[in-house]
Amino acid sequence: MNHLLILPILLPAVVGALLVLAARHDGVLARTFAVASTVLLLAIAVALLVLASDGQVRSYALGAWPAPFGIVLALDRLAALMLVLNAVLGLGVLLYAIGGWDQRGKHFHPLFQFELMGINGAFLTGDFFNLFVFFEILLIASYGLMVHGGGGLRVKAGVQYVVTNLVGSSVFLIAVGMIYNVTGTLNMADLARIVPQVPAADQALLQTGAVLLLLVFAVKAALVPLHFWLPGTYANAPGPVAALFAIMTKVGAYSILRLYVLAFGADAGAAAWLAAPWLLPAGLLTLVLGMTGVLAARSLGQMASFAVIGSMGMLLATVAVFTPQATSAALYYLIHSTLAAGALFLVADLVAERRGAQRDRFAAAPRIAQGGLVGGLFFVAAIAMTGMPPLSGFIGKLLVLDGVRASAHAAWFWALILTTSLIAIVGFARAGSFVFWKPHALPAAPASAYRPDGALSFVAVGGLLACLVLLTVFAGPVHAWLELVAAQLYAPAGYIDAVLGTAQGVR
Amino acid sequence: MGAKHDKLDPRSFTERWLPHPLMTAVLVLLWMLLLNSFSFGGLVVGVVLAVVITRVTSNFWPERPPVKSWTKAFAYLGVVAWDVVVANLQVTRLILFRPVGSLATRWVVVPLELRSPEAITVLAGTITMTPGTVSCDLSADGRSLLVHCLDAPDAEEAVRQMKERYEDRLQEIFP
Amino acid sequence: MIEYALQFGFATASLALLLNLWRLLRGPALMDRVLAVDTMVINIIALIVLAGIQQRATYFFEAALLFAMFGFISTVAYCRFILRGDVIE
Amino acid sequence: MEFLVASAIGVMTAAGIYMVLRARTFPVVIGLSLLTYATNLFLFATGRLAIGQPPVISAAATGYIDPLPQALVLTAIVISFGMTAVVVVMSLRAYLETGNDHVDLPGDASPEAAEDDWKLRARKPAPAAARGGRGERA
Amino acid sequence: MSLALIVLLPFIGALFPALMIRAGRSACATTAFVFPLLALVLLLAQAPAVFRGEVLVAAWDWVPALGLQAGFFLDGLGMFFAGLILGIGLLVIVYARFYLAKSDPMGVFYSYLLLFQGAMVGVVLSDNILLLLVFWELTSLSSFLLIGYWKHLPEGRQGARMALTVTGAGGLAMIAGMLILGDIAGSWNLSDILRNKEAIQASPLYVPALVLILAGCFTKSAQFPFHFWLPHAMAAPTPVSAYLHSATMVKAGLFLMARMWPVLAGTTEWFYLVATTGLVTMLVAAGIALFKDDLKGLLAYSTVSHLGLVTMLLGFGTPLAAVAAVFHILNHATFKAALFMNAGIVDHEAGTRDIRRLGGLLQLMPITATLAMVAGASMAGLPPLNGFLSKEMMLHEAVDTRWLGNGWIVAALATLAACFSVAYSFRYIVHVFFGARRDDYPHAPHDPPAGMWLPPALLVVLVVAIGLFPDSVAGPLVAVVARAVTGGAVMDYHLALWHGFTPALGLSAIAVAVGLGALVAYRRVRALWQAGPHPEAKAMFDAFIAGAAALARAVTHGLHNGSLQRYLAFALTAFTLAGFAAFLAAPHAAGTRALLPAHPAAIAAWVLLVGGCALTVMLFRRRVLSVLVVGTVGLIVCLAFIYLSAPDLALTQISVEVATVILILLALYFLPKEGPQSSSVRADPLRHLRDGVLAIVAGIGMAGASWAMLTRDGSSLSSYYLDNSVSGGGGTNVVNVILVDFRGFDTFGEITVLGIAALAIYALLDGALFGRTGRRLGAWSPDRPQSADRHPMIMVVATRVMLPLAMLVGAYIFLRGHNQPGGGFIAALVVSIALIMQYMASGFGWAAQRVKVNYHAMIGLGVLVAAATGIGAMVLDQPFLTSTFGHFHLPLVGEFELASAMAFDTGVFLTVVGAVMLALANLSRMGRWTSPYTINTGAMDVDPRAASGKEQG
Amino acid sequence: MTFVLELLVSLLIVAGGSFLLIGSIGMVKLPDLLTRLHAPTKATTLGVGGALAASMVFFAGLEGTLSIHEVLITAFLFMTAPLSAHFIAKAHLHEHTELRDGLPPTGRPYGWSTFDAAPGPSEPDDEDERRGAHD
Ligand code: NA
Ligand code: NA
Repeated sequence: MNHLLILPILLPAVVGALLVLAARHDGVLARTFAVASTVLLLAIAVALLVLASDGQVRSYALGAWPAPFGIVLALDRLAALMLVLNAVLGLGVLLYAIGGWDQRGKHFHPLFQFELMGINGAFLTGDFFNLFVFFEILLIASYGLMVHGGGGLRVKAGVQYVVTNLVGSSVFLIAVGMIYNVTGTLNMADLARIVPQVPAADQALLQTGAVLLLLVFAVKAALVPLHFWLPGTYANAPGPVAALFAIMTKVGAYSILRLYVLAFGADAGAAAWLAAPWLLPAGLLTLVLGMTGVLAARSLGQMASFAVIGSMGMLLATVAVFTPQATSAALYYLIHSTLAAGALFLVADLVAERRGAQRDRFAAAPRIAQGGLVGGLFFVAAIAMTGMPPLSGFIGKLLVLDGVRASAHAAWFWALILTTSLIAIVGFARAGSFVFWKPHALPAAPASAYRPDGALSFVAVGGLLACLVLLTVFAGPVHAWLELVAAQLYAPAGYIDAVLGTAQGVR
Repeated sequence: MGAKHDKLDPRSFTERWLPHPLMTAVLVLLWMLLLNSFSFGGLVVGVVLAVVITRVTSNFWPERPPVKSWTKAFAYLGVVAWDVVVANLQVTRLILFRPVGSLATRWVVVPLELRSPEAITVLAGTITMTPGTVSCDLSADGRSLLVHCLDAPDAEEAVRQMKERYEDRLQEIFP
Repeated sequence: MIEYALQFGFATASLALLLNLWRLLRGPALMDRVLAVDTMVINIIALIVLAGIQQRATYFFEAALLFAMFGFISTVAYCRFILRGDVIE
Repeated sequence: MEFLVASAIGVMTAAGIYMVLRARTFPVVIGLSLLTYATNLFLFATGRLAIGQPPVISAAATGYIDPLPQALVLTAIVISFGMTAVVVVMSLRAYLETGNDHVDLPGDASPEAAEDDWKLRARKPAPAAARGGRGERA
Repeated sequence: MSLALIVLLPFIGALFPALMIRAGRSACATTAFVFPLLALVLLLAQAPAVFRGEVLVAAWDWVPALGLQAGFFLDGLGMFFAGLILGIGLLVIVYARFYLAKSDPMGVFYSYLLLFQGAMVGVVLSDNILLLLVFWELTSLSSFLLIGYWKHLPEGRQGARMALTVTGAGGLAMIAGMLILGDIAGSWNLSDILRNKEAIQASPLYVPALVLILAGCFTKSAQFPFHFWLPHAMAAPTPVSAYLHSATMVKAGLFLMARMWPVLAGTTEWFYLVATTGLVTMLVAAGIALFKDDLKGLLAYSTVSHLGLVTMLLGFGTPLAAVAAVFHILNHATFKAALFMNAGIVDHEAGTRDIRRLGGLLQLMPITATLAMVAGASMAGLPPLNGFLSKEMMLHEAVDTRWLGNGWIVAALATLAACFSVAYSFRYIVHVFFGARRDDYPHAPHDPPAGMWLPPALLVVLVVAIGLFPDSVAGPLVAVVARAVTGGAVMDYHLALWHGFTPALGLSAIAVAVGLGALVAYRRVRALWQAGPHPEAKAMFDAFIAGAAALARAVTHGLHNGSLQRYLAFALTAFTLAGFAAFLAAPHAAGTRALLPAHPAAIAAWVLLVGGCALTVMLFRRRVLSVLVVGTVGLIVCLAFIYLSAPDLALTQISVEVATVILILLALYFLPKEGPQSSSVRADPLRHLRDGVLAIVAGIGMAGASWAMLTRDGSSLSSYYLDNSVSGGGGTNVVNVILVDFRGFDTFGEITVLGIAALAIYALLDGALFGRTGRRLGAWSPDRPQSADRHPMIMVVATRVMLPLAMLVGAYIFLRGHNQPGGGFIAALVVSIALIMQYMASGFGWAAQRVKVNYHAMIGLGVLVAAATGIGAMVLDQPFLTSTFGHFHLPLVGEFELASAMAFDTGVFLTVVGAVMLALANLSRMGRWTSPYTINTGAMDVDPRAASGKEQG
Repeated sequence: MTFVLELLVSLLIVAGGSFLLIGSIGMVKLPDLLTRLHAPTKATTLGVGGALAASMVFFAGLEGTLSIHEVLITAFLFMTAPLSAHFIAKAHLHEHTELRDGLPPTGRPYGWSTFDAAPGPSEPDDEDERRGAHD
């Protein structure tokens, strides 16, 4: 038992509560608390990453109740990785938000902390009902963040987002119910132990539950045709919030990877690799539809949203190959696409804040303040998002292309990934040229009067992009480590033993 | 909640801690009813709860309800209980056996002598619970009660009955 | 004997509930429907109490108590809504 | 009994889904409530049914129903309460902002979604209108 | 190391100019100059070794799993190209310093240029083909920036996008090709791949790999039919054109074909694909070039034509043709760069590049004219210049080549292309510099400063020198390069001006004659040309892109039309179909569990529930009614919970139910009370039918799944909870013990959800009080008549009595929750609703003045209390939320139990009360915002005591 | 003794059940809301009262577990039922303006409170005060 495991959940929860209790009216205090907490969270996540790197799965039995009876947190390499990713993105976004967004409505900082809490919980928990609870935490915090600052379109898009997810939550419960009814457990490791023994008579119920659960995760992961909520939500959310949301789709992907390798993987008997036939075609379709949307988008935010959908398609299709090699490639791409999408949304916000009433729409507007710098950041973010070299997107793309080579559907992957890359390139080039170059053709229009608040927003965007550079430069070691992540994931015995074994006899 | 921790609070100790002694007592009794068994510990908890709850909620009930006579209050309860049983039987007869058209439904107005809101409320409640009458509205100054009668061939008689049977008694309870 | 009485009680309460449903369906006024639901709550409370007797279990009573309390409050809320539009003003 | 519960779940689901697919936020909220009922009952049903066997330990008990689904349903009820509250208030805010309660974003979908019904609403009248009703009749 | 440094130096250099521009334009240019110079010096330092035939290699692992190495190798070919890139780059840097206007941001220009240069050097020095791909795509990106440098020009922006699109597409195809190639060869390093000719050419994947790689090469090198982007890239500043289109970018494709020549060439597929493409390109582009009036356009098509020439030579697949190709690359780079700069000078000084507006510049710009004449003659292939030499070699190879068994067609077409080449070259010279002086030049032309003409002059010197002394000036270089290209094939060739009377010489002569003839008869030839069809590639490309974008828009916005109804229909259909599909695809057997009898009252309740559902569906437009009717469904669900042994659930559900009703009614105050007519079934029966079908199918699915679950037996964890609840959790209400202990973590999350919900609601409502919504609210009036009685007396009195009672009940439910149905959550709702009743009775303002608790703080406190009980355990080195309990004895009070779970439940209680009150109170606060009334001072409006004074008066 | 108790319990149950049914029959049978109001508010109260009394007797007398919660429920119902009826009537009068004209006069200087504002300072006031304290 290592108390470090609970801290990624507990710290933001306590800080969030403290912010509500004590820092409601003091903006400076709230910011200080929030940043300190997020920095500390990053430190904790890194510590956990170091801890997990030894390849041992650690579990934390809440309330000292042994699994599968109590709720267990489990830390393996994958979970640790996601925690770090969340903290990095969170810190970047928070720094950006402190530039002024956080003051445009009430309770931004507590909601933000609770959002981090929910996401961390989803990564750590080893219990799939508890996963539901953390999904709800991250969702409800995201509802609040989504409509932060108000505005008709935003709130209406918020309603759509909430309603869709409420339907999703209902299905989550239904799926959990079916699985519990057949297996009698809520613990993922225990489920992995029981699923192979489920008799044929119960398979239909079990598999229906599992497929419905897959679809619920697919809603979060924006898989076609369950992705419809995303464009409206992300494009209308406040910039930093949309940037933070970049990790939320990954929660869906993470959950799929976690549950469908652990419990419905190689050893699952009749239910083995249950997710693959659903996930793969849907993933590829998502890729195509997403990147098509990039070309069709009417604003930078919308474009970034569709790029996120496309990247989720690529990610999930790669996951659906369900081999360690493909998964390690997918994970690299996951890290990359999260940070890239985050940066892109922040850049879109930098643009929107500077373009007056046009916001980030593709409509004629005068030159923006600090256009060169913003344009440069956009260029880098766009390179990352489209998977052009030299940034990590390209390496991620190569890894995926290489990683799916053994799949029977490799030709589809290659054709679609490469074609959609082109579409994305065309889309981003058009957008960038329109927003950053075309205004120079306008007759001597004065630059927008907008005076940005400070350097912090640039530091935030630059920081995220710098992470991408690091991810590129250290792609070798990172990927080598990700291969260990995948290897651990595909050898679930360690996870199962750690969860079901260690907590025994505490009481 | 709600309690002012004002050091200059002019209220006396009992006023502060037992703003509604009757309510406190009722709460203690109720607590013991809820527990369904007697224990000294339970009583202690009940007393503590009763005191705290009355104090905390007294902000919402600034006045003290002026109950003068406890025996008359219990007698009143008895009368009402009896009337309720009778009322039910009467209404049953009306519902089951009387053709709808033959009912002498009507509005009557009961002018009130009562002034205490608590007393008027009890009266209105009583009227509703008893034979074929429902108190439907109060005049804007609270001095007369609008009552709907299911079957009242004689309006004056109905009003008289209500005033005599209930209001007079209530006036003795709430001065 | 009590069992027969209980069966009778269940039957009448159930029938009463169905009649309430009829009133709920027919209306015609909104308040007729509110009244129907209000009465439904009463009948349900009775059902709960009878079930408590039948199952010889006391835990039903808290439920009955809360039904009574909350049924009343929601009726009042509807009425306030009709009277003032704003339930709390 | 099982048939009643199962069919009730089905009916509530169907009604809920039908309502959720309506064009205005209000029926959608109502539909979500129905869906929540269905879901909660479904989740409860995963532990199978029992009559007179509450999960309260006592010497007199003949048996106990599976308590775990109940705990799950409790959590689900509370969470969906919070969610319902948020969606209600968000719908309200959207209505105040855009002037209509259509669920669609104004744009390609529905011309109605772009209308501002709020403009048709009455302005604030003199509050004295509430007074001067019926008083004493001669 | 130095290899990597050669590649890195331009990149490092790229960082500086954008900063150094602050130190002035010359400083900026100098900085930009230094880095390539250093790189060139480093490169030349390696030259002796390369000339000795050594191959220098340097590699660092980058992504080992992928086989991606930062691997570089330097052989003749690499050195040759790197030298061209760096050398001509230096000239362009100097040239640009004088070319760019003051208003042009020079620092950015040099940064882009060096970025591009680095990418190009990277391409030619990469050993690892994945690394090569990285640099390859980087050239596309950096050239995008360069071509679009003049942001204000629409042609620049479009040209940049077109170049990026076409070359990017090719690059993507090449990625696939390279991955296949590497897979066949088993290595990603060129040094390994180049040794695997047999394996590669024997592989079934050879053709796909070849086609894909060639797609990359052809697009980059502007081969027909991908040639169209190049002329449009001419919108770039001339230094860019000179650099990209003479020496670098477009040569990247040629470089790669040359690089891969040893393993890919020599097959029939290679010959027909590459040679044919090259031939067609050479011919078509030369023809077009003749009729371009824009100097840069002419040069652009000429470039395309020459690229075709080299491609064709490489396609021939013979070692000698390869030598010719290499030689022509060198020669073309020299004369074409010189000509681009020359054209830039003309443009810069005369103010136009339109041939029709030029002429007679010989006297005005003698230096420029001289340079143009020498370089142009080389382009025309006139002796004794270097262009002549390599063209001769080309014609020589063409004569020897059979195409589909035909021995003369290649030679004939090549000669025809040469004719055009002569004609356009002379047109450049004659129509610009000869003829009568004009007086309508936009500027007064004169020779430029030396900085501008010296770079092309240097190149012209090379043109002549190579022409005269090919073997001594270029011989060793060509040899070493050719050895690299051909993989060390033994060749017998001799670079010389004079080879005797050969067929090639004859063809050359014909070309010169015909070409000059065509120029003489230019008007008639042009008229002929203009009579023919002119498929405009740009229009086709634009139409294609526009079509693609329109299709994308149609698909995207057609699907994502902002309609939640559609989105949900998709999602629900997906759930339903997937559910059925998954169920039907797997084995299933009916359950055998004994069924419970259906109680008659249960049947009645069932009828009520179904009736409620039906009524909800039928009356959905009447909103108050909807709430009421749904409430009845909820009531029946509660009843079911009670009957089916779930008292805690019933208590919770009923409490939540009433809180929800109040909440919805509060919101409904502002919302329309009736749904619009357009929502009715009659208005859109098909949609309702669709929804109805979907709903019924889903309902059947849920009912079926429920039935399947309810009718089967199974084991679960439950016995553990039942066994350990008392001993381990200290409570007899197992559900509560699960909630606060076994699965307390869920509950911790759950109250957090509720707290967050309240915060979100608060933020939403608070925000609505300001701005547009605030103004609307301020002007709002109720849409229904209001009763006069705001705070009815009877209600006030009743709530006064009921509040303490309800709170006591709440306390009771709270305290006994661990052992009997109840607990913190239900207690909290009871207390909240009792409080809300107080608000309802006497109004928000009145009640709020009497409640001194801050609900925000209460939420925070509640979460903290719950967390603290868990953290307390951590202090004792137990996991978070580990509970403890004990029985204690106090005098008088007696035996009682204390459990840490109670403290946890207190946290639950506080959070829930805070959350519910915050949400409801703030909703009603909105109502106050619209209300014209002041806060009432008395609890009730009708007060019989208060009115007495008035009565007397 | 047991028989007597059983009989008592059974009678109470039967009586309660009957009143439940009668109340609901009245609600269906009577012609308009104001008359319907009479049926359930009375009969059902006694109906539940009967059941509660039966329960009390049953548990106290037959099961030997003294249970007085029923008193609480009964008291609660007796407190709330008139209030519900009162409010339903008020709301109905408010909704149906045609009924207003059939009402008798109050006999006071003021009308019925549903329609007529109470004497006192319930006047619109300036913005700041009316929006009040919140948070
Ligand atoms: Na009631
Ligand atoms: Na709900």
